[in-house]
Amino acid sequence: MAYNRCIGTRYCANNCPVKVRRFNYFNYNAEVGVGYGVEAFPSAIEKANRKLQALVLNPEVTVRGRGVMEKCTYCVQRVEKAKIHARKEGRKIEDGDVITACQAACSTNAIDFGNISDEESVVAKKHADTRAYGMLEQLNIKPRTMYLARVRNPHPRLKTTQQIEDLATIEAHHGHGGHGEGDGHDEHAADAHGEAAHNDSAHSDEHHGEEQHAE
Amino acid sequence: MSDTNSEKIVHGMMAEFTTVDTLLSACRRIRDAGYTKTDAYTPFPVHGIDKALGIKPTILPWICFFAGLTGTCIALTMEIWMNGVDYKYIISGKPFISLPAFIPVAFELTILLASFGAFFGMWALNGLPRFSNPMFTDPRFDRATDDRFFLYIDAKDERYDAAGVRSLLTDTGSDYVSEVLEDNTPKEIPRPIFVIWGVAVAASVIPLLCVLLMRVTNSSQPRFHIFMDMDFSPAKDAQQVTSLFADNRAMRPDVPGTVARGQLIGSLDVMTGIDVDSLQAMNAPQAQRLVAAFMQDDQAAIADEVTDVAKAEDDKETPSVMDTTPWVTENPMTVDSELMARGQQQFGIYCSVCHGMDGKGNGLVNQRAQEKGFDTWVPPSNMHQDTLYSDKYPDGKLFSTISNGIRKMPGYAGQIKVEDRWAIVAYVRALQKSQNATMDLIPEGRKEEVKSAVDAAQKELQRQADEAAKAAAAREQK
Amino acid sequence: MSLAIPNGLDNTVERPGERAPLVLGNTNYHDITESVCQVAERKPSAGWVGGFLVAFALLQMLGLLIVYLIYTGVGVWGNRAPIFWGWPIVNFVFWVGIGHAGTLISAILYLFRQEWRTSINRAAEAMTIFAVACAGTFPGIHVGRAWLAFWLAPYPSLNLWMWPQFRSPLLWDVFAVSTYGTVSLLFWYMGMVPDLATFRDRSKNKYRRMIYGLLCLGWSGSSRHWMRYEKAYAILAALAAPLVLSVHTIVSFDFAVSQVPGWHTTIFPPYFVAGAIFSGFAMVLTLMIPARSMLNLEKLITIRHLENMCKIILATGSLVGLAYGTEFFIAWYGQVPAEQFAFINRAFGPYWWAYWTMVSCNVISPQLFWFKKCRTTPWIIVVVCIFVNIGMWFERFVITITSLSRDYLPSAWAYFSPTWVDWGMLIGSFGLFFTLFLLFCRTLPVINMAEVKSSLAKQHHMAHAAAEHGEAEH
Amino acid sequence: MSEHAAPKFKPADDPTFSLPSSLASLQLPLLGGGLVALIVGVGMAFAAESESMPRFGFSTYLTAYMYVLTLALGSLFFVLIQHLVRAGWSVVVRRIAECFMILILPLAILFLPILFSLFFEGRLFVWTDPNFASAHGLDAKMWATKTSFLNAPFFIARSVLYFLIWGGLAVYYWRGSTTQDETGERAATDRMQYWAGPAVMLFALTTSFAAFDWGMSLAPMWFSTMFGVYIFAGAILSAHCLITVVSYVLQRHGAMKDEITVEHYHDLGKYIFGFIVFWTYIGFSQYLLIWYGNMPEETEWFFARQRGVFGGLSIALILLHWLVPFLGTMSRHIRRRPGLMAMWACYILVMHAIDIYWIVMPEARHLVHENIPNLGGALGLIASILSIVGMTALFVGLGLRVASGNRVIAVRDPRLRESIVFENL
Repeated sequence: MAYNRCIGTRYCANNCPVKVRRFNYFNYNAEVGVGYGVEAFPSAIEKANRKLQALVLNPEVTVRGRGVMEKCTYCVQRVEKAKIHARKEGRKIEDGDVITACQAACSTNAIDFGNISDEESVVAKKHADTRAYGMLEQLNIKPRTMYLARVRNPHPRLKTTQQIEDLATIEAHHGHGGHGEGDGHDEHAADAHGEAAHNDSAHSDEHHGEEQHAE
Repeated sequence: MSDTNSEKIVHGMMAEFTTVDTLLSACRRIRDAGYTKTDAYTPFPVHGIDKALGIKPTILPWICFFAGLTGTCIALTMEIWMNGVDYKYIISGKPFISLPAFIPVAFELTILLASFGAFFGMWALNGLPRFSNPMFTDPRFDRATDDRFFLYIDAKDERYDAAGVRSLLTDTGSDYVSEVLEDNTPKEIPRPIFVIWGVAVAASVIPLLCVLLMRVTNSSQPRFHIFMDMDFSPAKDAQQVTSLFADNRAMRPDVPGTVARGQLIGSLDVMTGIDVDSLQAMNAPQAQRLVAAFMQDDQAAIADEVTDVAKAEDDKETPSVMDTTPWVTENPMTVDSELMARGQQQFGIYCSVCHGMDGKGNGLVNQRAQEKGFDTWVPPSNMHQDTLYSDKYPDGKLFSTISNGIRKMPGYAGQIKVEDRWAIVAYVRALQKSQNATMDLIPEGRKEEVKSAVDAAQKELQRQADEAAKAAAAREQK
Repeated sequence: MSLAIPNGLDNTVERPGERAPLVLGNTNYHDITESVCQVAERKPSAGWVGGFLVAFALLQMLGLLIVYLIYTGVGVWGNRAPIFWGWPIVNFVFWVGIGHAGTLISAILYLFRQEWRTSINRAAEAMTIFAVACAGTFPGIHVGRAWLAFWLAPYPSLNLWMWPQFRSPLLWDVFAVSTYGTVSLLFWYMGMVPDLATFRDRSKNKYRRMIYGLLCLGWSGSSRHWMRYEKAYAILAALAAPLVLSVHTIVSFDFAVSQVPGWHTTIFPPYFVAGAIFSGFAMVLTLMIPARSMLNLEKLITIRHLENMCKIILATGSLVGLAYGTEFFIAWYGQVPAEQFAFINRAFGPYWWAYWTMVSCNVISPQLFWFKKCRTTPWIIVVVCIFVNIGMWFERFVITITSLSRDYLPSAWAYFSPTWVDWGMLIGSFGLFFTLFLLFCRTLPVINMAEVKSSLAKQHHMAHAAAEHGEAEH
Repeated sequence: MSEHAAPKFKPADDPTFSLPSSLASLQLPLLGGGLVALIVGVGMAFAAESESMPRFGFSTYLTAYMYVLTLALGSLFFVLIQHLVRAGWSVVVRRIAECFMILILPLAILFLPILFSLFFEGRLFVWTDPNFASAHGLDAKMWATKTSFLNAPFFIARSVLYFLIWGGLAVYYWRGSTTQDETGERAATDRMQYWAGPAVMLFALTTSFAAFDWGMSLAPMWFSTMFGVYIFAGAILSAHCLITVVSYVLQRHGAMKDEITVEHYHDLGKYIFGFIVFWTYIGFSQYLLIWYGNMPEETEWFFARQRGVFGGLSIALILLHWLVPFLGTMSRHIRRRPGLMAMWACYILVMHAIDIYWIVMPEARHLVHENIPNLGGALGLIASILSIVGMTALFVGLGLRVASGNRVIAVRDPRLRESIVFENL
């Protein structure tokens, strides 16, 4: 997502099957001297200039005005910071180096973030879990974010035949055999960008039927 | 008319016809007569006339073909270079050079350039635009675009001979034959046109110059921005105002129910000081309200609820000295020296200013208030009255008082962390004990030490008392 | 001239082996010139002035709304997540579709040697250009930062040094619509050059003469010029024919390359093209029928012309119906739940009213044209065509909005409601269209005189040949 | 206005209006030889079946069959559309199309082997295999819905319906046209024009569904709304080519020497050029949308055609079915040379056979993800060629048989005169 280049056709948002994108329909920051139109301007040229310089030197965040699409960046600034830190120490990035904002705010530790190309990382292990599934994976969209199916504990006598079958045949996590031409995501993965695993207990996932006793 | 004719250049001879068929037969005749520099002028394309006049086919299709080919090449080169070489951008898992996706633009550019080829090629081959044409001098020629057909033989033709041509044309059945003369309208272009042209050109350059100027100027001032876009950061700082939210605060308070990281300690009992399970059993709605208020993270509401809980008990049929609120009776923290130290520190910071370092209710604030004699001043409680001892005033109630305040005392939940409040409770208990301590409470190992310390203190007191007595005696002697 | 058909004869009946005349009345070349030129030369009628004022007022409204939109932000429309594309895109596709008829009549019917196109192609082409102008307005202002819309051009933005993304269908669209607009303009203008010369030669007024003289490039009617002109016209027609198909195809790609259920279906390109022709012809008829009686052009735009257009409307309407059916069938046959849901939702979901409006207007109403009576009665044609226009607008509404409002994740579903700005812009775009069209009627040749004369000549020639042949047989 | 010599209009019993005897005598060799070649070819195809191409035999037959069927259907559509638009230019060549259109009737009999394949579970259409769903891990409920459409009885019923409709249309237009040869009745033309509209609708519907049934359902989990149009595009293109070739051959043998002029070749050439573009347009759109959407259930079909020898064939189709004939027939000068046009038409007819082969044969592969379809070795290749050639010979022989009993031109069509004098702009 190149925010500076975005002119807001909203095509990406339309076609996003998981509808994660949101759009700045208006300028929500009109009154702080950075808005559109003259009323924002008069007193603040010098200040605005300083802010502009600050923006140039700010490697972390781009800020978006109206007419620009919004998207989760996986806290790219935190990822970058952690990478720089790891490089300084001459080591690879490790679990816990990057704590994304959502992860930090989540009181139930439902979110894990890390490097999926590192097989020892928590996310990689959770991705390999039988309960892991990607949202709308059948569309070949190769999602990086995985969810863990809800754990339920039906009485054996209340299980449906489907559940019994599924439990009998349950194996390692299945993805779609990659037979698309695209390999962009693989490159992303190699980039030590992280991967989130949501342990979303509220997400009821009926068709998976991989319920197991856990509690 | 004849005298003017002699002064002007004769371009050729034209004849007028009224039907297509007569025109065509006339064309064939003059073709067969060997004239080559001929042309016909018709209001619509007449089929077969190119053969009748011997007009050669045009090369226009080739121009179009090559123009179209150029379009394809430009488009593909542009796409491959831009997306495949110069600016590689991963999108929707497609390769950088995705030929299928490049086809539409290539197709459109092919058509566009081929169309330009056809359109402007036609202009070029026909020598258009050509605004001055000797044919136009004859007013009858105006009907060449309406319903008349004209045949023209150019004077440059090798066989041209005015009389012969005139008779040939009259022979073909034309009822009007006339010489085509040089246009006698003035050739100069009117001056105002040049002026307008010049002004227009000059004016059209101005915006370009402005843009250029803005691009090359070095200035510490920001460029003029019609649209601010993302040049300036709209991030808000703390303590700023915004009109976006009803409370005008730019910094948003926590979402209700938020518990800061590391602040979720144990259960609700720990957080309120009330044994919520017992309260649930006694007064379920009350308990639910308390929990709800707590989820809202609204200190005032919690305080109200807690006092309500306490009050509800007080208001019961017989006002009882005994508080029946199910307070937590035991400090949920592990009471050790560390906790004590923490409690002492926190007590020193927050409580001692009113209650005094020893808890007797005579802190600096109180002293000052007494000195000033404020009549609304309610003196802080003395921690050492027996109603505040743990048998009458359970730990939970004390915790609740610290958190939510009592009488003039404000709640300290906002300032002191939960753990620290419990630490204060523990410390206050220690303070209370310290006033009524007996030797039995001292651990064996330290009894001697304490005894000697007490003895030393008593000795010192004795010494001071003696000295004071001596001094008093001495004064009396004087 | 004696062979011309008396005025009022029904030229919708055609005996096999004889071609019915396309120009009625005891007409000669000069009559054609007169009847076409009088439209522009006489004083404007009260009806024209009134119509123009209304249209122009609506155009002003559109302009003001655009200013308001750009000043405030695209949130003034009803577009909300997940319906990121709302009415503006519906209007865009609607107008682009209408913009297909002119070039189609001019190019494809020309290539198929359908001579009846000659009386209607000019006005239809003009409509194409005006419709493309209306269409072009919407994507331009639709983007969040309209002032940066020029970034869509393959131009390296100076501060970012980036290129546009050629793998995006939206960029194809930019190229397709702009190429289409340009080529249609060339085609229209080129067809007009000889007629502009007629205007020039008839002008009494010096300035008129100068302006038309400049516009017609000094056209003289030379046979050499005509020969190259006709070649160029044929080539342009041959280029415009695939172009006109490609434009709506590419518009359909905007939808069909995505994974949105209800959008991603391979029938979209031909189906969009059929729909475009369908709506375009309906619009041409809607305007042409009142225009031909107001401008006294009944002899040139005859019932036969109308009937032929009705037949094309019937054919394309049925094709569109077939495509609706095929979509439903394949959605069921394909057994992809999301796809199935999308189609059931279209027909029976919250937008069922839009869907059934679309079906009844687009598929059912043109079926009236199976009856000759309906094909040859102007007011019935107008009524049906207005229904078709409404239906085609709803088709775009159905495709764009129902698919977006309910796609894969129910958590993201929403219902679209337009704002007053949406309404204003839709109405305002009609203002733009009619302003341009009314100006066109007053200033430019509304009928291709040269071609009509040419077809009259052919009509005479054929009648002549038939007469000779008849004599020979006797 | 014409510079041509005034055309001569010959009487209806002119000898050049019937099939030249040199061609009529080819009937038996073509029929016999074609039948033998077909039987041998299909026999070899069964022999060429292997682990990787288990459905080779019937698929080869289907390829050959679909090839001639599209020719007949294209001819039928040609006739219908000429009536629908009251075309004048095409009258001189319309009878040629009519002769091939009526072959729908014998083709109905040749369809029997395909129906026969339904009795062998999964030997042609894999959905006839009751174990298909479980073997490929498909959802049972979904498969049940699918087989409510794709099952033998319903399939047979639909096939019968298609042939009834096509046969009915073909017979109606054949009768109308040949009767007019005798009576010269103008009203016959009116009647045929009247029914052309509904006939085209019926044709569009049935062809679309026949394409779904006989082409698309070979890969039962794959679907593309455009598929019917794709088959139609190939059919109409090859029908124009067939008409061009046959016109040329007839003229070379003395029939219709003066009636079919260079103008008709020019016009046919324009249509051929146009339909090459149309075929490309449909094929490209179908590919692009599926390629871009990249959804597994759709890409599967192209994926099978992207690897191995079929990958090469796909590229070859783009270059040889589009680019080469596109450039080749672009020029007016080429289109106005009957010999050259006939050559290009032959070439495109070959390409169309490859196109059909490319559609059908990859589905004969063993349906596992890793399996790359192949040509069945030298034996398979020879078998395929023999079958297609044999079937085509049979088809042409039948056409000659039809033509020999009738005139090769609609002599009393009221628009014949217009057609003969017709000139391109």
